[in-house]
Amino acid sequence: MAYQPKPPEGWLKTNLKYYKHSGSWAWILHRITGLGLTAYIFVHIYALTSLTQGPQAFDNEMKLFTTPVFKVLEWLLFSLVLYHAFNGVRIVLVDWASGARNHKKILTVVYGLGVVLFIGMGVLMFREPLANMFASIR
Amino acid sequence: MITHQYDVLIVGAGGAGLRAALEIPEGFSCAVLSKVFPTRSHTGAAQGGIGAALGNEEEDSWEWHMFDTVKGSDYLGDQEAIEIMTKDASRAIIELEHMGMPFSRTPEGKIAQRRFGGHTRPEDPADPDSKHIAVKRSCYSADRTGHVMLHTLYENCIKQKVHFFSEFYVTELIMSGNACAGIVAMDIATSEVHVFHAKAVMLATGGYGRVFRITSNAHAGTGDGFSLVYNSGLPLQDMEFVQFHPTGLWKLGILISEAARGEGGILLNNKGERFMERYAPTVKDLAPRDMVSRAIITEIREGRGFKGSDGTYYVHLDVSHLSKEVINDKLPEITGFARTYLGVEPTKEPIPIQPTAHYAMGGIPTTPNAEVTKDKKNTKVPGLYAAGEAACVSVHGANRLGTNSLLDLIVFGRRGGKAIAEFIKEADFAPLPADAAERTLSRIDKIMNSKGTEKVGALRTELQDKMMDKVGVFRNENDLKEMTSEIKSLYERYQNVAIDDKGKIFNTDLIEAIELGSLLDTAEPIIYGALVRQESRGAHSREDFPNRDDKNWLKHTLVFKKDGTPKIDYKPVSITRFQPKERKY
Amino acid sequence: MKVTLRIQKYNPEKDSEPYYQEFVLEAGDEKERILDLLHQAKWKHDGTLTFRRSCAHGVCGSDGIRINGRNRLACSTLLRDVNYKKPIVIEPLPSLPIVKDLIVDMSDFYKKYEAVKPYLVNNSPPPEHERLQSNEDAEKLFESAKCILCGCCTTSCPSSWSDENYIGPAALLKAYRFVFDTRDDAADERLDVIDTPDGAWRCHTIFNCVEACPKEINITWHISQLKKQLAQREM
Amino acid sequence: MYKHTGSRGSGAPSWVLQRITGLLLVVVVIGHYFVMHANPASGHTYAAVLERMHQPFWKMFDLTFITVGLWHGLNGTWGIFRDYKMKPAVSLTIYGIIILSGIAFWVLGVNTILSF
Repeated sequence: MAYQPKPPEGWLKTNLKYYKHSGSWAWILHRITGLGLTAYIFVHIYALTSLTQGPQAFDNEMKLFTTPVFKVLEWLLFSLVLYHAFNGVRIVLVDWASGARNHKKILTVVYGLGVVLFIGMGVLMFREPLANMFASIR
Repeated sequence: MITHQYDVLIVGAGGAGLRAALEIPEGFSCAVLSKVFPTRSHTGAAQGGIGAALGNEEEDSWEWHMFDTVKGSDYLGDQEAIEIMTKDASRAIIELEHMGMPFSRTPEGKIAQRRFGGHTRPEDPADPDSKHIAVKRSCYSADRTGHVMLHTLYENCIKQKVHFFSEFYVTELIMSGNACAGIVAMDIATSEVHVFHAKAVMLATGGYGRVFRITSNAHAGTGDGFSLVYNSGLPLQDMEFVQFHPTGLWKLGILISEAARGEGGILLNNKGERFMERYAPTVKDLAPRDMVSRAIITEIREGRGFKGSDGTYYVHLDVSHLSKEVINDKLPEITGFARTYLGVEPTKEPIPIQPTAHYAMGGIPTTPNAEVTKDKKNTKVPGLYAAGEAACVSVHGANRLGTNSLLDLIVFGRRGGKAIAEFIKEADFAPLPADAAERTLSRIDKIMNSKGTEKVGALRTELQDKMMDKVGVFRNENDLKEMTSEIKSLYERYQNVAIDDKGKIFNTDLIEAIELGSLLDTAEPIIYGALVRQESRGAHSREDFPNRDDKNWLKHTLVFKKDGTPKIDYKPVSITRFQPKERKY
Repeated sequence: MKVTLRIQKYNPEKDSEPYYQEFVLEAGDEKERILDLLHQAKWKHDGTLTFRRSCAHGVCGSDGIRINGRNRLACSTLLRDVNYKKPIVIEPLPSLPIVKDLIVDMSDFYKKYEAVKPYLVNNSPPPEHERLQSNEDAEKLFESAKCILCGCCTTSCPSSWSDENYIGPAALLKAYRFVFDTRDDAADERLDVIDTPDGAWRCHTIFNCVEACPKEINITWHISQLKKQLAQREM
Repeated sequence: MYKHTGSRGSGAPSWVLQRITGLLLVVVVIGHYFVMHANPASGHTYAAVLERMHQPFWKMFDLTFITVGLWHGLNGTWGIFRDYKMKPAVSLTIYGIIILSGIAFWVLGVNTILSF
């Protein structure tokens, strides 16, 4: 050819520039949460190897993990779990149950259910400090 | 400049061109040129269906189909050709189905058919004078029949490994003595000029709707094929017959199929009157296309139209009284257009519509084997073929029936392909003139280097406006005479056209400038044909000659260009089975 | 009413990089098509502005472009579909080489379409009449047969952006059109073509194609049917 | 330029497994979270963990979790990497890292569980 067409922009730039609807966000979040959770499994498995080193080692470690900061982090981690799990169910519905016809509605359920369970888990995890807080208000 | 040699060259990749390409046998080289990618061709815009007396839904016969077509043509159609087409219709449809076209089906799994304007059967077949009632003859695929047909044909071309030159724009026919020796074309992507030397050339270049301001046709419908032939000194036939579809979306011309009226939609003027009651008391809004178009223009002229934001006028097509199910299930595409383009909600408000230039009944005269002829005695031009809307066989005469256009494409596209296949077995390449590309090169050069003052867009708009106003639904001698001098002056001004884009890569500015030449070359024979034909027949309506005149005008017009000026000749109509009668519905 | 189009331009004969040019145009009302505005820019301001178009009502599929970062047809997008109070950004379809201005080289797109054998294959001799097919079976094909090959879907897909070999939603949709045609005998060959990492499995149900499709085809649904078919064949 | 590569059957099994393991994990992970937090001690004291680890059900539960979780996570990760064009050497390296780390951490985890 007598001329050179301009090669397209790279994938990252295109991703950043292109219009995003709820489905594109769902995909982006699914990837990020998936990578995050995979990384966490590694950490989790490694951390629990202290079990083999006897009660002392494990309980010492747990002191760190039961500090308020870590508890909050663990709670936030649950939001990744919930999102990835329910959006995963959405993907299965899309792939296997014609969910493609109303994937946006399913996505609303994903977020709704996620928020409810996230709050539920918060109450479960922080029931003692919450109870104390309410008691002090009274 | 690049020279190619092919046994067969097909110009245009719509229904007719693709169907013809499928007939070229293995062992012969064949190339299809198109100025757009094949599936962008305008065949894809057809909605309603293809007519064939399959009899899948109720009793039907090709003879009834033939009668309807002859009558619809206002007896100007050649009956020999119409017989061939209607007889071959069923086979052609079955063949499309075998090629994979996805048709809608009957409960038994056969191709489904529905009613369409002008297609009838005798209520009592035993009685020769029986009343004719509507028949289900249109084979369809939802409301996208043309689209799936075009795609099916293209798919089969891929299967047969047909060679395509996409986005190549044909600028000239190469004539060698009496015969056609090939074509000159420009590769739009690079502006390179290519010479294609061929034994046989088929022109399947489609229509010319863009000669008019309001048209249902694509921007690509610039009448390039007519221009090629006209500039080679060959005649164009019956060019005065331009079908105006009554219901185009206001301003845009996008087609609202007559199915909208078939389902019960009505036309209203600015007084809220159902004005068709006055023009066609019995069939009212379902009168033939030409009649309804005339009625709408009359209403507007007499001050009963609506004035739009841009100063142009329209009337209303109202379907809001129909049930939501009818609108959404039976008219989805159409109502979708109204919603998308005019922001009108057809379930609640009327749709602004106006007549829109829709179809060219006339064109390049051919035999029923798609061989181009050059005079009243039907002398053939060796090596030159034409099919589809570009050609005038003539099966549509003065007015085309709905569903017959797609049928025309596949029947005569195939016959042309078969004729070419026979021809190339015997024929040799006609010698290629040494200066074959000269005219094209100098023409491109002239436009590219012009320092003129005329702009393509402005000149084209002027042509389209004038054609719409003076050579539109109604014509009269004064307007047409005025137009003959107008077109002369437009030609002169065209010589002074200059473009902004001086580059070689994808120069659409240059293409549009050449296309404007095609539009002028098409407008001229339309004007001259309309001027000489002193009668009203089918789509050609002369205010000064309101009646059909079989004594003087039951004949085809031929317009030639000789020494730069149009010359007229006439050709007899083939009448085999049905004698002309008054056309009443 | 004045509107501004901010159009990406690129002339390979002159420019090393694409750039943006603003056109201030006169629009009648908010029902004006973007295509009409492009025409106005070309015919009244800058004849070098280059784009494809033909039918101008969403049937031929020529004028797929990116409007405000989103793939659409210029002829089916009206001013009121976008925010016209701000400059409207017009760019060529992403992830295909730019030939000039808004025109992209679609040859790769067509090659992918051809790769799925987009034609009916039936090895038994044709009967005298049509091959019978129930209306339900026929209608299963209609949505996929609506495709106009505009390229909006394939070039909107993030999987296409990162993998030029991904066959893409348009070709997969075409594969569906024939794999699920009861008259077709070559489903297996087509499934072979798409049963690869660059085939159907590259679809991650992002739904960008469905958002982009001007004919409102749910392409992802069609791909999901193909994936199920592939999985069943494998098991 | 588009080139057809790959061979038949290069995706279905992992696609189906990814979904089945995913559905399993929805139950397992969320269940795990609730079990761990319903009683604050259960996950965070050696004694509680020890008691649970002696029950075959929970042993199996944890073994399943580790196996399925690692496979699902790493198969997904590989799926993401595979979307982007890489030189064959890079792609092979990443694949190797994913497989080896997967095996290593599975052994580590299984070792922890089975040491009770």
